[in-house]
Amino acid sequence: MDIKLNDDQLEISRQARRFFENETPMEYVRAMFEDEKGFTDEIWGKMAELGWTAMCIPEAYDGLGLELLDLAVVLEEMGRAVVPGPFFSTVMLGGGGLAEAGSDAQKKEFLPRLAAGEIRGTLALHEPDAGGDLDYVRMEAKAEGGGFVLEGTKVFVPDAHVSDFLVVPALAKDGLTLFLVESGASGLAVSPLPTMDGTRKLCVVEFGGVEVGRDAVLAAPGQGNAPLDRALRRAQVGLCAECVGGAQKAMEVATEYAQVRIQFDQPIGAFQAIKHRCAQMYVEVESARSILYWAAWAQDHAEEEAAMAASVAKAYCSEMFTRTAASAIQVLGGTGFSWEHDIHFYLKRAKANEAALGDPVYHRERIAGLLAG
Amino acid sequence: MDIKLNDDQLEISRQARRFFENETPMEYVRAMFEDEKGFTDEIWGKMAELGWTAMCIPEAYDGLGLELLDLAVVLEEMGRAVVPGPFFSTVMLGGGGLAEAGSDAQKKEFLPRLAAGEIRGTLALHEPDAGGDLDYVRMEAKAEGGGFVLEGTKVFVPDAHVSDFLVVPALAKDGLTLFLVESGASGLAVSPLPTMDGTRKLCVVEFGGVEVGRDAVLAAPGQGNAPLDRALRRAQVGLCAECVGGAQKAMEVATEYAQVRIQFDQPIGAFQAIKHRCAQMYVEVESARSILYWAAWAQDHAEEEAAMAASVAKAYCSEMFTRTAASAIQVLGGTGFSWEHDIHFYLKRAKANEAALGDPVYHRERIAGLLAG
Amino acid sequence: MDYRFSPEEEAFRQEFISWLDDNLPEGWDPSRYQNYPRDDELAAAYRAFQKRLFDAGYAGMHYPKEYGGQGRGLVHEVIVMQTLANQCLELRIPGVITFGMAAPTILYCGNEEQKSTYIPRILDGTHIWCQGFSEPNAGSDVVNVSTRAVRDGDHYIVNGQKVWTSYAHLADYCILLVRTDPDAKKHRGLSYLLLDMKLPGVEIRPIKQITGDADFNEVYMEDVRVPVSMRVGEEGDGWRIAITTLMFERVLGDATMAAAYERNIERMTQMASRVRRGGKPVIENPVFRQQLAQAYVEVMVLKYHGLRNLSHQLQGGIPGPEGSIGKLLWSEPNQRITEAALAMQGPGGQVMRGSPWSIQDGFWQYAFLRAKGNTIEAGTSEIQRNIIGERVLGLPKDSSRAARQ
Amino acid sequence: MDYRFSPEEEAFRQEFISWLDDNLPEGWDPSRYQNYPRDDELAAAYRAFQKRLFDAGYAGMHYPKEYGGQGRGLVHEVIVMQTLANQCLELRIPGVITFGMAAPTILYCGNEEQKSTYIPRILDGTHIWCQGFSEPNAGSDVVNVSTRAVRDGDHYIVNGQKVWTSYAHLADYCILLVRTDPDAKKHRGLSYLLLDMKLPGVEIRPIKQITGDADFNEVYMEDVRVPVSMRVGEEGDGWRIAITTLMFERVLGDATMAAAYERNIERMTQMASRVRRGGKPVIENPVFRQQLAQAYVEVMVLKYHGLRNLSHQLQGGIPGPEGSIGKLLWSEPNQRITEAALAMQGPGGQVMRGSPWSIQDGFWQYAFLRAKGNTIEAGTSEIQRNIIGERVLGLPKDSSRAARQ
Repeated sequence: MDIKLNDDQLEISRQARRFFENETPMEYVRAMFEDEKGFTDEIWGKMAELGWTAMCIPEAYDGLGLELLDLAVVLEEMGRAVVPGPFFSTVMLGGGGLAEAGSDAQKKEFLPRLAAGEIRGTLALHEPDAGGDLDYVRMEAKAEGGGFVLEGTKVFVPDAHVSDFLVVPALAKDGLTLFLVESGASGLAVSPLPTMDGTRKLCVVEFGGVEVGRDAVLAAPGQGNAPLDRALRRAQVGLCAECVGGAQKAMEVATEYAQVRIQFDQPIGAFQAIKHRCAQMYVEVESARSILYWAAWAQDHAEEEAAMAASVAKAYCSEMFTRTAASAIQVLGGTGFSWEHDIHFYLKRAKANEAALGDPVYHRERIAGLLAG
Repeated sequence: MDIKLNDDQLEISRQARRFFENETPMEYVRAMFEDEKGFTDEIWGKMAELGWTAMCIPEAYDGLGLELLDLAVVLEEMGRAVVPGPFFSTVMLGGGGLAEAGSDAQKKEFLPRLAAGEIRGTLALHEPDAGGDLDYVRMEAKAEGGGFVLEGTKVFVPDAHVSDFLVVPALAKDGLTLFLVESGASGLAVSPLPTMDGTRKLCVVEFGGVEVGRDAVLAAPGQGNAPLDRALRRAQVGLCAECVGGAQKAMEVATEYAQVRIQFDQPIGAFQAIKHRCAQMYVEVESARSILYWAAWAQDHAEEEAAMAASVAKAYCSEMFTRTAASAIQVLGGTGFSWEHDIHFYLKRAKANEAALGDPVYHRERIAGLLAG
Repeated sequence: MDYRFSPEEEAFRQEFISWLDDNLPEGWDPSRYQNYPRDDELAAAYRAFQKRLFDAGYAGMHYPKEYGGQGRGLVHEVIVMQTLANQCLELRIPGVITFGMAAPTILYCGNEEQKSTYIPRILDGTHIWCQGFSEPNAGSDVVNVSTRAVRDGDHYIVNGQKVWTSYAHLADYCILLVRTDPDAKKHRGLSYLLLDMKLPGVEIRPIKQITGDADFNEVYMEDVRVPVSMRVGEEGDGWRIAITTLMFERVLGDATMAAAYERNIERMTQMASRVRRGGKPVIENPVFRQQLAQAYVEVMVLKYHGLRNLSHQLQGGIPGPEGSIGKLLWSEPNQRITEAALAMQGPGGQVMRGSPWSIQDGFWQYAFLRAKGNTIEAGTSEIQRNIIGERVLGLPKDSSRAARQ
Repeated sequence: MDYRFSPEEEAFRQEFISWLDDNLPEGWDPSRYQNYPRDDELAAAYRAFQKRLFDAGYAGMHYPKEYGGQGRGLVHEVIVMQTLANQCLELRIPGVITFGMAAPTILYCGNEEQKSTYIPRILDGTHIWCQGFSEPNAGSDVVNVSTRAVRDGDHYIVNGQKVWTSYAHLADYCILLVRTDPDAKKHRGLSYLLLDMKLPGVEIRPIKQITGDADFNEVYMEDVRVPVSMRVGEEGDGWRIAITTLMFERVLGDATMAAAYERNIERMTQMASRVRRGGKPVIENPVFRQQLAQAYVEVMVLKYHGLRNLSHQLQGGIPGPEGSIGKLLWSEPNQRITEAALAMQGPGGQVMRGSPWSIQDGFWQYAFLRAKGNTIEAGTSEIQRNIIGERVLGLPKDSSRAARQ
């Protein structure tokens, strides 16, 4: 038993924190929040240079072959700094989907470029009637000629506007199938949505009879569930890492404010209403971190508990982040309600993460299903 | 608009409080909590003498013809003093069922004696597979000869062991039907259950082929739903009155303790953790009282909102009582956890009231149904 | 006990509802949560609509006729307020401080000249007022006011800074709490002024909130000369005026919120019938049905607790510190209700207004963010619980605050 | 990172599980929540079972061999504790104070004679210990001890009263916090004694709890003569000893609770499959599925947070005030979990043990009531949050408590 970050992970963490402090300060976040594209090529390039886009890609495809936990360490720091941009989508959704479902040839074609930061990808999963339910996929993939025709609408697709390819679950005759659709495909229309959290853009992707060849099939027809599920679980854990990092920062900001803000001639942190609120944030952030480590470890090392761990983590960490960010606003008072203070970016990211990749109600239902056997 | 107790109601309230302080002090409650029967004939007689058993019975049947709100005032005081015994069952369940569903002849036969305190009745509604769902009635009433045969089991029947009659919902060929079964009926077996709240005994009632005549039919076959629903709504509101009274007392006990208990050289009520807890109890008790008054008034004066009001009140007041009693225990600390202190009787009554007559999940589902139209 | 309006009151209500049907501004669209996204348009619409109410005899129902009011009772005022909150809350927003604080303070504590000058112009929509109480170091510790007013002949010279001054950029006047005696104990040295926002030395800077809007402002005052005639009450009497007059109007505020929230429950029910989850309307999902019902329960608590308080006051009862309950009953539930609404929408809850994919024009997204201020503004939840704990339940102050008295 | 036991540890765990299968007391019924409703029977069963553990080499895994322990690591202790908590928690209950507080205090702070006398007799089940810290006026304010110990030659004369002394009526010895110097500042005048419960002048009165059981007691001491040799550490050192030694054992307590709660989730899942609502198993109801899942989530938080702490300590980390998290993570969730279990049962949740209509032998009814003490005993939730706020996050003490220091 050895439940702590190892020296390499601690170094990755320190490096990431330094990088985000220097390269993506809040001025950058604010600019990108309003920016249509949502990131700069410069920052993207530097992140790729540091090897972060390559971390979880197998060495056979020019990746670093590291574990999810190593990546989670970076994502925790990204959450702490509410870093904007398509890193999560590319690495966890597009890259993750491809890595789990692709054939060797497909991986050879895409993963090395993804590892190098040359291309970006995402996952087009949600359909308009799905709501928070991740299992609802109804878009049809009609077999035609040697390939398939995709017709329908996917919504809330992260960063599709800057992606080079989409992993697209759809129903073929034999069942759930994953397709790789390149963004130049004819009949594909991507339009960004005005969302609450401007640091991770969501798009509507319309498939107006998009024709794809046999080689675009990632998982064989009817075989899409297992790899999709694995990719989603890893992505859910990745999102939890962001949540823990973001909540940690929110807690620190609130606690520091409670130490310096004077009301009634003493720091407000001396009042139990504030003190106990801060203590509760600490309890929950540390709890979430404990769950996160387990869930990240389980994806790589304990397949039998990986699904449960991912859902427990997603249900707990995402709600915890929302509670902590909201609680920080209450401690900060009027200051926390202003746009000028940074805390609202955390609340918005928290709500986005809560809703993404299966909401808490979905994951609790999943947990109950696993318990009920 | 005139939302306050009138002078008569205030006088009823004062009188009830005096009575319970003098006649049913906590020593009485403690004795009856352990007692098999659960009350003394002496107290029962005095309560009947005060006219409380007659309050909501129409004057035509020797009652006082008062409104539910008048009775609620007494029930609030009964809740405040966690008065044990079958008053609630007799007045709200047995009496209520009879008053709503009975024919003039049936009412003439039973209500005057009930008003005088000479007989007691209850409602045998719950079936073993119903859980917190009030609408689940499956016991069959087979037509045989001129009458019916009842076969099956009813559970969690309040005070059946000391009741002279039971109102029994069962399914006849035409639908839900209410029967009046006298406790001497052949084939009827009543056995008390060991329950958490010893101040309101619950029983299992087994119907081993109980034969009843046509004259035992309260609501005509298939016509049972409406009167049962009306009786239940009134009873739910009655239970809310108990909850408000009980929670009021729990709040007062906690607040008084917070004023005198010294820790760290000051009354614990000076600490915000305790002060804000007491404040929250006050907020919720007063809120519940406001809802209670509306719900009680609506049963007599606003049929169009009576069902909604009863469910809103039952969902809110019963959970509020549980929260308040538990919160009082936390303020009282170890003292509150001891049998010697009276507060635990309030927690136990709160849980009993929460579960009785449709639990909060049931009532919220009902509210949603009314909203969804 | 009776929850119904009297026949006369009910007739008045019906009359007002049908008047309102015909008199909402041209192009008013009840399905939009904002008909006037721009503040200046909203202020203009407010003024015009208030004038229309005034002309029709619906402005200031419970204000004396001599100041332009209708000389009716509080019930009639509640009827108007609730109906407006239910039908066109947006149009009332610029008047929240004007009617909730400025007008009652002037009416109950102002002198004859102040009353006859300002109340008619409030009622007819001419003037919008804002409130200058909060300062950077006077948040929950409201009496910690450091804006100074120094007497200079028949003027005060005012210097200082106020924050969270809602609609200051639209306002004509400001009710201002200032320190006239720096040596007196904290709350004793305060006075209450009426400030003309157009005076030289008044500078307004908007504060953008987490919603992206800028409803609030910082107000800087540099050597602003306010005539002594603009002081309400005596010098040093500012704190008493600030806290007491408000209590009488609180029932109106609670009733307004309850009416607005009832409307929101209808909105939520419609939304849950349209939005789908797993292919089925959310309203068919038992988990979210519980949340919808709980939201409704909390609104009913606000409504019926508010009515009970109103009735108490109608019968001559004096509102006291227990009024803090009302603040808690509209602020905290609103956070829970808007959270529940977003939860029902799943990832669709991320979409703000302005897209074909927006749900109900982005109402709940705005409401969710805005609600985060509810437990902070107008006295934080912590302060309300202090008030209830100490002034209603009689629990002792903590020793640090006790030592200040 | 690795959450697995090493192959050697896992082998030990399997070995212990199969040993336990063969060595539970005769007639042990895992479906009952109480095999020994009578305290004296429970104490006897505890002693016998502890002796069996001792004889088999499973007692005191991480205690030195010289005092009868096994000289293994904390992991082995955790393995034993968790397995026992999962299989037969009831049999461990009389030993909670004995192993959680008395033994580690004696081991880390006792002198050689104390260690060699008492630890072996704890490990082999001969002695049960109780704890005398709380007093009527020393609840959350733990240092407010007024039980006096006055030196008289080589004895202390002890006078005073302790409350909430769990299992005092079954205990042979008591760890006792007494005031030896009434003039020193509150926490400095305390000393730590080992009290033989059979000494003349010790009187025990049971305290019945809300569950109806009497696991706790008041202990009255009148002129009790305690040899000075029974003092642990120096005079005046009592407070330091009381708070520091406990922290090292806390990870064991958290691990035990997590194992017990995991068992409870299994119990809840079974219950929800059997109990019906509206004719259908509760487990098919989406609303209660959410509650079951949430209960599981909270247990996983306790489990994995506990393991992380344990791992930290295994690697030489020093446990600190952040250990207060563990207390909050087992006490507050247990209240929510037992509430949820009762909710699933509807009105059937009213039935206590002892009836054919009891659900799971009344386990949840007892557990619900007992859980109300969880946020009070062993430091209230309020005290835990003070500790975290002040000692972990560095927030200032409130001025009244700060003034005492």
